[in-house]
Amino acid sequence: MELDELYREAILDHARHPRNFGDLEGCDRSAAAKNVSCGDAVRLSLRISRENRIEEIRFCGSGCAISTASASLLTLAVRGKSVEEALQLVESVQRLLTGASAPQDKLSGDLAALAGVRRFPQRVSCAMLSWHALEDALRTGETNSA
Amino acid sequence: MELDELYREAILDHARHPRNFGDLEGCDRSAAAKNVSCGDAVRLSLRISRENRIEEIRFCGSGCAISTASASLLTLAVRGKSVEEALQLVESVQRLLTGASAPQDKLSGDLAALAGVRRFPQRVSCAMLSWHALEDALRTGETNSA
Amino acid sequence: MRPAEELRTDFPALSQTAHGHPLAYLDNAATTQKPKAVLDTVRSFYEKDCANVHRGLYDLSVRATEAFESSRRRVADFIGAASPEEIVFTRGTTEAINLLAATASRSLLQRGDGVLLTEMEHHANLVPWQMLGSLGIRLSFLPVEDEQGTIDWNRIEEIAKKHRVRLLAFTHVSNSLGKVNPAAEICARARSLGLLTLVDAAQSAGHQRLSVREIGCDFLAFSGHKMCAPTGIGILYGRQELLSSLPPYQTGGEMIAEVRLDQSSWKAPPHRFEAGTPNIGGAIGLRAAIDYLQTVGLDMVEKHTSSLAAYAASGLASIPGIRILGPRDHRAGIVSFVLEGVHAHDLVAFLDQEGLALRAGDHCNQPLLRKFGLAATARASFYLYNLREEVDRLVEAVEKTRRYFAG
Amino acid sequence: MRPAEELRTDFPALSQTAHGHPLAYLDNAATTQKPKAVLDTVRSFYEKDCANVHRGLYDLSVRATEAFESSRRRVADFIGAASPEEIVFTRGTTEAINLLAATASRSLLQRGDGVLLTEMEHHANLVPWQMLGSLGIRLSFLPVEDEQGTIDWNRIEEIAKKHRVRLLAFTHVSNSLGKVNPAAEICARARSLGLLTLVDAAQSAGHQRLSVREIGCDFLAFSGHKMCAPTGIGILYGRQELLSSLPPYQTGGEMIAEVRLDQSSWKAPPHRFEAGTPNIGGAIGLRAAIDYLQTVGLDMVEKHTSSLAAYAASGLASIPGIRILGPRDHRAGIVSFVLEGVHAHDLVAFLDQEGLALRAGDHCNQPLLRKFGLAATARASFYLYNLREEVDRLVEAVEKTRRYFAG
Ligand SMILES: Cc1ncc(COP(=O)(O)O)c(C=O)c1O
Ligand SMILES: Cc1ncc(COP(=O)(O)O)c(C=O)c1O
Repeated sequence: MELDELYREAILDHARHPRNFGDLEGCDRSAAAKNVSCGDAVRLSLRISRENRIEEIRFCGSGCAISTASASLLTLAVRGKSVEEALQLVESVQRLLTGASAPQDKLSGDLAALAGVRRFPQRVSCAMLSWHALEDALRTGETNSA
Repeated sequence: MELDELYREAILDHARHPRNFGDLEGCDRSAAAKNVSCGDAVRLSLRISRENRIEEIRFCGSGCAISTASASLLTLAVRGKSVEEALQLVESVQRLLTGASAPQDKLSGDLAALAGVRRFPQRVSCAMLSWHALEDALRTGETNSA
Repeated sequence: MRPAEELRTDFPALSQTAHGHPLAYLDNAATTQKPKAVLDTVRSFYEKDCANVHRGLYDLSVRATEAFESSRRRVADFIGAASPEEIVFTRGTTEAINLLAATASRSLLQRGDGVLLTEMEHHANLVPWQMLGSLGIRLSFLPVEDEQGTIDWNRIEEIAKKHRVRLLAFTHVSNSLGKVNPAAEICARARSLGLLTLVDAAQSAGHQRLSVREIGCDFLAFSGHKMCAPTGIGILYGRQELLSSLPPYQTGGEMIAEVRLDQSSWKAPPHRFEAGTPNIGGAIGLRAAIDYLQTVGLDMVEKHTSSLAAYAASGLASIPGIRILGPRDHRAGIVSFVLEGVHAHDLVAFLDQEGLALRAGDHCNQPLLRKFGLAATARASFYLYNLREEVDRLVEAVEKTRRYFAG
Repeated sequence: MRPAEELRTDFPALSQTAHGHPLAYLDNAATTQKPKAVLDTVRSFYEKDCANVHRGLYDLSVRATEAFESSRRRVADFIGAASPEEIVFTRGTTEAINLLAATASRSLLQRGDGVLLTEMEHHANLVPWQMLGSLGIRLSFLPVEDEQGTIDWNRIEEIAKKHRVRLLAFTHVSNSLGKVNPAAEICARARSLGLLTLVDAAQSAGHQRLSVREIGCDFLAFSGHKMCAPTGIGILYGRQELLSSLPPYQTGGEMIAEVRLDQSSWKAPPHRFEAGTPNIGGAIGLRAAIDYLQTVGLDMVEKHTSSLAAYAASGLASIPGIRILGPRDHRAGIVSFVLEGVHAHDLVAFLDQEGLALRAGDHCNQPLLRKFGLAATARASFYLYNLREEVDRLVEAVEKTRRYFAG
């Protein structure tokens, strides 16, 4: 796979037109993550329902196309999911990108576009940035205004 | 030159039977030198006449055969010399042992035995130890009870 | 100088391909490639003369010690030091500056004294000084006035007086801007004010002629790996009387005169600062690197790299949306740039696909980039083996990437 | 194990002659020779994958980073660490202990706390702790009771209570006596008293199997160059929660999270402790050395070297006027001795003439030798490639020298 194929799919679109970009006023939880080696930063803010479902989620920050697109895709993928489902998804993404799961394992929908990142190990930390923040926000289980 | 030739000459004799070994009671000057890389130590004590001649000199300390023999030879060589002559001799010995002077330059008498040390660079500091102490004692020009 | 086309053949790593293209290695400010002569010398040391130094009385160890100490003499000669005793071997520039900061803070610098830096310092010449804050030693900064890297050195006097500055530490060549600071002029000014000086020569050593005598600095540091030597070796130069006034840094074997259970005494410099077994192979590699560079000719290296950088800057300038940092003229072999709408990481990832190895990031210059409103730039940095055609490929690939992202 | 005769051929330096005799390299406690496999691996890194680590996004740099970090994983595996994050690369044992002493004195150790050492420590595990005296941290010592190196480890409790000891730092194998200290037993005892432990494994790593899990220590240090790796690389192991509690040591690039002009924040271990460009080639060489040693088999290395040492001790014992230091049995591959009437320097100088490379001196153990009334000993130290016939040559040459000096 060449790099431009990776970008050509959903990535470039989401990088140029990130979905759910901004801060969520009156969020229940938030978490920030920073890639110290490149300076990319992302912050997620979430609203969680009484039934423990992600009702609303937004991200902001600055980063490369991969990290921006990944965060944008994340917001679409986890909205409506239960906290538990979302945490499972974090793990699937992590396993897929780091090559811990078999290559034929697929992510569904637009998220599938992230799979190509596994071919570019130096970019995995870009793609994982927002997912780490999500895990953080969901696990700490309390309002985190970092 | 093999090492045993070096030792065979005056060195072994002086190492076994060091001349002027001991402390000089009521000395005018003294100086100590230590080879930090091997722990060898020597102390010289001297009596200097009004005419600035070395009347009496003794050494003590512990060290290898080369450093002991060199100190013993030193005491014989400088007794009766003026301070200036002795300092010149220190320089000649230094130049000879470090290869700064031509190999055909010779030291006179028993001292000639030291010349072989130049073939064993790792032992030059052993041979020079007492000469450094002598220079120190003569240059500082005052009683040094180090 | 032998032409770069020919010099390249001395560097085994340069003959490889990357993503189907000939590798164009343009990250020399991070580390340079190593010529065969250096690799051969190090290997031959390990194959023939390998022993610990300063210890043994047997032949092998005498040869190892002689090789190691002759490297020190070679470095002294290379930078015009007054004697080999002025050269302390370290892991690199970072350790050299840490050594100086830690020991000076216990001798040359007093509580209440100031250290003056510039805003363009590499983290290696900033953070070690920050650490002295707990000892009451304060930092002040010469501002960088624009993206060209202009500093008003006239302000030294005013700042020095206001902040009781005792030491001025500055980079000779900025690793992100390619700006060359007038070291001799700066040191003369500092000396007239009674300040001590440290020159961070990480980006200038092995890239131009360098003489501590001409510069007139008190201390200077550089890394071997940025000038053809292996990793893990570098030096701190210090004027002899100053080095002698510094207490030890790391302690252990080789640096002590006498050890008792309750206290110890130290050897004279440079060994006072070299505790434990040093990087002997590294020092020998550094000597071989100096030999290599002097055969090539340092004036020619300087001319070649700065002319490549100027060529690159002018080529890149023609690309829409490009923003180039650093001086318009008299630029060292370094060109940092950003492309509007394309994050530096995406940009260099695309350049990598064309076989062009560039670095993207903050180049350990966070405060400076933050001042310019940037988190990262792409940086091309050149060395004696780079070619004009590599620059052409770079400019073309940046333009291609721009078009790709512009959609 | 392949027989030593065959293993020797892996080491290019061993095929040379010295003063007309085949070189018998018997100074392995100072540094070991390097096998071809290690030299090849390092060279191939520089020829193919040379780039700076943790920085670049291009292929070469990804490979360099992966090679460097895989070395860390290999070391973690080699000593049974729980994770690679517990391994900090240093120049060697000396730097590792300096790093720990300097950072622990700002975190784990408080004014008034004590550090307990033994009287047989190498200067590297003594002087860095002495330096903490100015911070009000006091040293106490487990006495060495005799020339065999006996230590009464039962006394830990009494001394620890009396001197408010917080950390026990001891050598696994004494580099002058060849004494092997029962590390697991000592650490268990220390742990039960709530003490932290540091094991100086400079003489045991690469000479026997080594597991921090089995030993149960908190920290451990060793040098690569004493186990087939190049000079300039070593490690500090620390339990993750302890490493995380330590502040940085050297500062600069690579170890910071965020830098502002006035302050900075740090990365997590191990990178927090690795400021600047590390010795990348050295780390890769260390990995290759571990690979080599594991192929040979560490149990076999231990058996071979200690049986050579026992053979040497019994052979030397037959020489009139000889005095052999160290334990009568369970001796590591090290034999220190003195010969009545012949200074150790003269002795090894004569041995050198027979092609036997031994070290004479205080072996960075001044306080211990002083206790025995000695300034220097001659020391033969063995490694996997030494031969019984080299021991025979040694015994013969010592006897010959004795006769020469006896006149
Ligand atoms: C200007 C400058 N100073 C210091 C350093 C640090 O050098 P090293 O990482 O070799 O210690 C560098 C290299 O990155 C540099 O460019
Ligand atoms: C027991 C012991 N500790 C520490 C050291 C110091 O090792 P290095 O010089 O590699 O830092 C040595 C080696 O001389 C040693 O034998």
